[in-house]
Amino acid sequence: MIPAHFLEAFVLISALALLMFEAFIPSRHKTLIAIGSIGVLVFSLVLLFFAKAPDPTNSEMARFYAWDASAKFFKGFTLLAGILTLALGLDYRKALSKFTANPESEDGTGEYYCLILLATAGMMWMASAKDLVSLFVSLELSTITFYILVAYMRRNVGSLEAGVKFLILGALSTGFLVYGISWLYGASGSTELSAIGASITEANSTYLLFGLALILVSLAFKVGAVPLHLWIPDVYQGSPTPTTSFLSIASKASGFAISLRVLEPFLNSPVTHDKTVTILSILAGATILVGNLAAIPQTNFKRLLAYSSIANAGFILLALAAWDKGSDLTSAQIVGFYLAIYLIMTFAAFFILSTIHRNTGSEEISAFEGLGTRNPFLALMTTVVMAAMAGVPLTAGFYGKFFSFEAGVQASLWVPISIGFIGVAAGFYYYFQIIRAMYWRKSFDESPIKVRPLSLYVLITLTSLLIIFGFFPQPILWLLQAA
Amino acid sequence: METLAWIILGLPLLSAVTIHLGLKSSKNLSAYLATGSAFVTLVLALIILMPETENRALEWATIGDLKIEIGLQLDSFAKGMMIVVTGVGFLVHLFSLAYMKDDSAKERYFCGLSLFMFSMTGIVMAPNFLMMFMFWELVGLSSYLLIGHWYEKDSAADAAKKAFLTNRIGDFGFMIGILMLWGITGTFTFDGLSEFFDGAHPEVLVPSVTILSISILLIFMGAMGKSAQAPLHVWLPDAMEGPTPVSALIHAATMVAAGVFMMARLYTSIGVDTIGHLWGMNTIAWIGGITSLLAALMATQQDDIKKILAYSTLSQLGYMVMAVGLLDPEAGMFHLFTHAWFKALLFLGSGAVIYACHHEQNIWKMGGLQRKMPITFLTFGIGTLALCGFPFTAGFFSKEQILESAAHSKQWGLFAVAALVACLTTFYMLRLFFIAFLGKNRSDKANHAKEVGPLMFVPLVILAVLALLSGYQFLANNLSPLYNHEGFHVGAPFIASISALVIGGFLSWKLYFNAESDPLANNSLCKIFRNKFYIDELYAKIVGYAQDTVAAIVHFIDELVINGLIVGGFSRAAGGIGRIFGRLQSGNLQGYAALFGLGVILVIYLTVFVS
Amino acid sequence: MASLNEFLFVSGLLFAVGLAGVIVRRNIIVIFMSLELMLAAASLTLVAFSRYHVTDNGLPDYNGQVFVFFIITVAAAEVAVGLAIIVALYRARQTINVEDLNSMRG
Amino acid sequence: MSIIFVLIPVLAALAILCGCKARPTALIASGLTLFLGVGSVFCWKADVWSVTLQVLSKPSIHLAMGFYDGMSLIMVLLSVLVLFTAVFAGKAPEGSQKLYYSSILLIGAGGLGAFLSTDLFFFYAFHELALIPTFLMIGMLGTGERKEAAWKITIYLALGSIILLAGLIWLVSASGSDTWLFKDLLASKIDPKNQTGIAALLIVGFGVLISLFPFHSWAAPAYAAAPAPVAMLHAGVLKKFGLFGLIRLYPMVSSGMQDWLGWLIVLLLCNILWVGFVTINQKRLDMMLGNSSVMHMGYIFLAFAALVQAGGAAANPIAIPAAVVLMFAHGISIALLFLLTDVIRQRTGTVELAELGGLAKSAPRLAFLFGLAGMASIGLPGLANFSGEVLVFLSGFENYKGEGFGCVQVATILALWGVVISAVYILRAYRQTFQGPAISVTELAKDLNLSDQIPAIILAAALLVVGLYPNSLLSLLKKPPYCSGCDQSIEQVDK
Repeated sequence: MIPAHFLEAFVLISALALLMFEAFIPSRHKTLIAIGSIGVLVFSLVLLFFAKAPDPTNSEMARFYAWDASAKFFKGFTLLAGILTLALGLDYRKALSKFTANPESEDGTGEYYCLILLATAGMMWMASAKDLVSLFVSLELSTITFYILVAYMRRNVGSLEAGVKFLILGALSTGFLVYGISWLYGASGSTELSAIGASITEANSTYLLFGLALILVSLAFKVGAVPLHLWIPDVYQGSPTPTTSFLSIASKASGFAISLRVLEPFLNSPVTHDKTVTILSILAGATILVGNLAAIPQTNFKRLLAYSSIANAGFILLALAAWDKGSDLTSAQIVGFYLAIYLIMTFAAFFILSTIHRNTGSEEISAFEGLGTRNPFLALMTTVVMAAMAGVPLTAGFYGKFFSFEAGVQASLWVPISIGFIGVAAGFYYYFQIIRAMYWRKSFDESPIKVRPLSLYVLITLTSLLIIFGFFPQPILWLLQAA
Repeated sequence: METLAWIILGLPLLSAVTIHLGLKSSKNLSAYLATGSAFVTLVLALIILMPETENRALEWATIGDLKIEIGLQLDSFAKGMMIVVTGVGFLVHLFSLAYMKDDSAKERYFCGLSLFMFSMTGIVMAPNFLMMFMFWELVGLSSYLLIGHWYEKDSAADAAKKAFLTNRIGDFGFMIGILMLWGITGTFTFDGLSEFFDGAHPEVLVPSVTILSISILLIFMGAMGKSAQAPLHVWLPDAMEGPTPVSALIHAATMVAAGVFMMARLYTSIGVDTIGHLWGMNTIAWIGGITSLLAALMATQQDDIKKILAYSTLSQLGYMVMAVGLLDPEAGMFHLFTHAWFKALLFLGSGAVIYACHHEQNIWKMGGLQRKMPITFLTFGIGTLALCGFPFTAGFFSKEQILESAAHSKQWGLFAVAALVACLTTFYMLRLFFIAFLGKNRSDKANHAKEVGPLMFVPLVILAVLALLSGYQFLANNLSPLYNHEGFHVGAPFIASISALVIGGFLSWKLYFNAESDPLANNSLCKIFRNKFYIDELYAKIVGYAQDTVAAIVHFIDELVINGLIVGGFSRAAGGIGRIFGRLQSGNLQGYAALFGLGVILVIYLTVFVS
Repeated sequence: MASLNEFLFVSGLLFAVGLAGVIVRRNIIVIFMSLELMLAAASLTLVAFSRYHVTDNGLPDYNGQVFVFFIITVAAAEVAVGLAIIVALYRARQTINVEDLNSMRG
Repeated sequence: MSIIFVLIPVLAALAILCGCKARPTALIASGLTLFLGVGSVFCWKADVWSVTLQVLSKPSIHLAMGFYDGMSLIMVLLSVLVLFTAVFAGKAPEGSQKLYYSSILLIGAGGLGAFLSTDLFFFYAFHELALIPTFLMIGMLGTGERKEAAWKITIYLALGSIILLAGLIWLVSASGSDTWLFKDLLASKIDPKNQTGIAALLIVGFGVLISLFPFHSWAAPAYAAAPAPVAMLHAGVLKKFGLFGLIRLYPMVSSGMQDWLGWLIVLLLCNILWVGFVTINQKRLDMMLGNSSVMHMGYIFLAFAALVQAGGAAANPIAIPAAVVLMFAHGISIALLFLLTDVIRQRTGTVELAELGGLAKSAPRLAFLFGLAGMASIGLPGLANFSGEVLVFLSGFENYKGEGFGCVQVATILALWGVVISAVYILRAYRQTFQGPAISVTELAKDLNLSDQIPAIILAAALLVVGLYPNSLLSLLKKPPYCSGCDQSIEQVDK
């Protein structure tokens, strides 16, 4: 048994070490870095099951570092996301090298894998952050790494544009975060979240709520909640696909992980509960509405996935807004459940996207045309994935929305739920557009679409998981409850 | 014995199914099979006529206390009616063997006949209203099939459709009536009804006599459909598009009489006295009276031999309904009984004429057939006399009873109508007879006509005998479904009927004996008669406007408002709002920052200041 | 000595100025400076709260002041990465005007 | 082990996708389910046929299947009959064999799964399984305005199901039941003040799926555009899901439903009369049948309204059996009609009524079977629909004692006019299509071949059996429920 925070340290040190090695590895062997990185993450994932809480006598660590079911879950989540991102990166390296230092070689790809490790370490830490200081530092570790990951293809205008947009808006949100933290600190006299929760009274609630609102801005930015979602479509579209997937899955998940920690004291306090629920349900409703409706006219699949990620954030926010009113799962569990499934299906979607991109050179929905004949098996898997994203029952994708709605109904949040109806119906429309393109339409180019072995295995695993969890979701709950 | 009854019911069905499934290729065999089954049923019907039999039933649908049964009500009423059905049925089968000899779809025709025999048997022996309703619909089906036998002809196909739909309208009321009566009395069976009412005054039994009366009137609506009473009479003349033997069997003798039969069944079950206490029962008699009058007037100006007979059937059905409405179901049923024979005779006779004249139906193109077709001439003549109510023919006795009951119940209006109709009947029947059979040949077809073969004339002869004799007590007592012998006496009815006969006969002789063309053709009143009071046109307009226009409007609203505006509006709105959100996504970083700032203000406002 | 409220007012003003700068300026470098201004405002708030929040032993609560160090460090890292990206952008596009960055929209 | 009803078609669909010969595999699989379905009618033993696996502990959801009661059995029988005939009658276009047959099997599996589920969650979930294959098949292999129709049906059904889902969640949470199993749910009580809202959501949610007015406009275009097997399965089987659900859940929200009785009656009358008029005005055979299937849903709703008004199966024991018999009958008859319409389309290349005529001459068997199915759908005695309709009308008058009319009686009377309406359009269609002089497109049309005839005859036989002897179906309803004491409604029927 090792103390849990050693895991972050291990990942961080490995990242730095690999970064160092990278300089000495010849261009054609850069994939070794990726494989090494995967190894590090897999090893950490294994270690995670043997980790224990930091020594409580070590008060300086125990104060900043939480080790509970949620921390464990989100660490595992991040690690898994990191592994899959690396796997996606491996198959994406052609495109990556095309837009970096030397298009003919893989010179520029090595750092990319290491940066993923760094971001992973940051997000793992976020899962355990229970003090505003550690929250801020870990958040920035991952965010700053993401600035680089987004702008990584430095000869690609889209990637750079996305990088700059993300940089400016991300820094803006950081400004709100620290300003909010300073107000929370000022009003409660502490940076520790549990202490802040304990200090809530009628007298200081206004100041605390002001601080919370500012932090919420930053959190909403992180998870892509309306009205702070504006960066998402552009950044997702412009980034290298593995970055996009990492951003939309791991970054969003850790955003929710810290949201849970930050919001928990406010939602549990009777003084601030109602106001927090109000703002959360407003955010949820707006996010569902905008995410789903704006996705309808999209023609670019990557951008569509960006809007879909906004929409999904809305459904998760709905579960948060229905804070622990449900009789079955706690909101934290629902968030975890939702994200776990979201991970599976979104990664599957990105693997599909990357495969299509490699074969056709396009990320438009029209690139899917004729897939039903060009590669029936891939088309079938895409169908399952799209069905899951649309929330068709008997795929895992259904459960997330189901639990959110369940919590919402039990908390009587009728307005966001009604918006949710519209959202789901719209979701059927735009996800099924992919299915329509694959089967209804004929493509001019009838050449078969090839799937790389690695992508294929990952895709088969992910789609099978979608179906298996569709019938038997209990394992995810086991993971969530394993405290 | 009840096994025999089940055989009567089942045999025709078996025959129909066998023909349909197995004997498509051998047309003659199917014809013989159907005729054979009709003969066997006739024999069986005669066998079970006398002995006492008990009723047995099969549970058709059972839910808790509700039991819907398929059973056989083997009382003398049903058995008598069975004689009519199987008797006429068998003779028509026999006649058809010759008449339909060369038809290309003979097997379909005989299959339809067998199906009809099955359905009609079911109606007659049904012990409850639901079973009767089922078979009621089934005779409708077989009538539909047989009218539309020559479905390649547009007119036949349309007539079949019209018949079915008009009957459906009647059945709409019928079903409501059955449901209401079931609600009121808790039973469907006729035995149950007579038990429930038991001759008592209805006020002590049911919460509302008015509702009970309405339910009876609604049930009568079924009879209006089936027995073609005004205003649902329009289908019957068109139904003559079917082969003539079918007209004889279904649209003259049996099926159309089912309405009268059913009403008589109802009246006798509930009890005539109880019915007498109900409200609005005169309506039934008046509907019968009006129908018979209208139909008789229309009949005076028809040229098609079958059409004349069809209107005459309508008119006679009106007579029967009037009798039932006058609370004298016995008279109605007796007239049904006699009418079945002589009307079947007339139709088959006309069939023989049509057959001989190579499917010429216009009486003005016949003439002089008495020499060419003596047997047909003779038998047709007997039928005509019987229909006109010539003394001591069958029709005379039954018509007498109806007039008697009108007089008895002091319904002088109806009595006058009945007398007028009797007069008109004589008039148009003699017109037909004079033009078609007497005088000289007015066309080649008539010129080349020759007497039909024995398969055809034997049924005619048998029917002619029955047309003469069936009114007498010795036959009627045993065979007629309901027969209430009243001693003959000279009274108002007798005088009325004799004078009607004389006046009608005289007028007809005056106008049509040896006439070359219709002297009344240009009379404007007669034009109205000829055009059936324009009722068909009126209905076509009503259906056109009421049904089709409403349908078109509703469809339009459905498409435009529900589908186009509401649904389409929502989906367009969703897409439009999506595009507006997309427009916010301007791609401009400063725009994002500004919206970011706006979002911050909103979040702060909503968090801190709104609860 | 100025009151806490005055500090807060000044820092709030600073924050607002920074935000306004981000929104209205077109040059990315200037925008970036405005962002740093916002962080500075937050730091000032923290210090002010820290100074006015006296703990049981009579000393200010230093937690807030320590936090400022973290903010400064993070800001430095952010600037390093940010400037690198801006330089790369300039090399690719020959512009650092935000209005030119609109290839993706809708 | 009733789960094999679902497994067989699903596995067969997978096998087809993995390369097994499409048609034979599909035929064998659907034939096997048919055999099992008919077999289970004869050896009813509820516990042998049930399975319960917990798949989620919080909320407690079970993959639970089995014949909950006779109603499930009848609906399963309907599903296997239609599934088999749909597969048999299916004619896949060249090159789409795999997708075609596997989609049919999946749609069938969805229906079977829903009717067999004894857990509310999977009851709901299985129904949705059919959504994607339906979407694919209509959009890809349909005719006419297939794309628009496919979108419409998909969005409508998705929206309907999500509203329904909200209702179901509310229902379960308000009931306080520990699990989503029917037996636990039906044993629990719901506070009447919650019931109104729940009932509204259920009516709208299920209503969309059943094409209750005014949510009906998806049905006709979709059925018209769909390939025959999809139209058969959807109109015949899946559409019954909503009614099945309403009847199943009714005891939990009986007072809530009563609050909406007026609306329910107005809407069902609109279904019958309004849509009836729309149907009369159709110019195409397939659109007409699609609309007629919408219209006939009204009658089943009428039985439901009678049940609601009476306040329970005890007070109106006829209503549920009536609805079930009519569901079965309508499912079979509409499937047969769609099957034959497809044959007409293939033989003549058109389903425009104005372009057809005299088909009976060249295709007498087709004419006969179409006539039979048409007559069934207008409620001719001796055919299954009559048995259902007459029971529905009886249920409407069950508690009528001869005073003034209640709303259900008025509804029944108005609904009876629908019988006239349906006769108008079916006869008009039959007249236009089969009668009259033959024209060029119909003159040389070939009659039914064996692969059309066998499924058509199976369906026709089912119509005849139930029509001639409805007790054959009603006796199944009296089978004891899956667990004694858990379903009041069925037990009372039994007594």
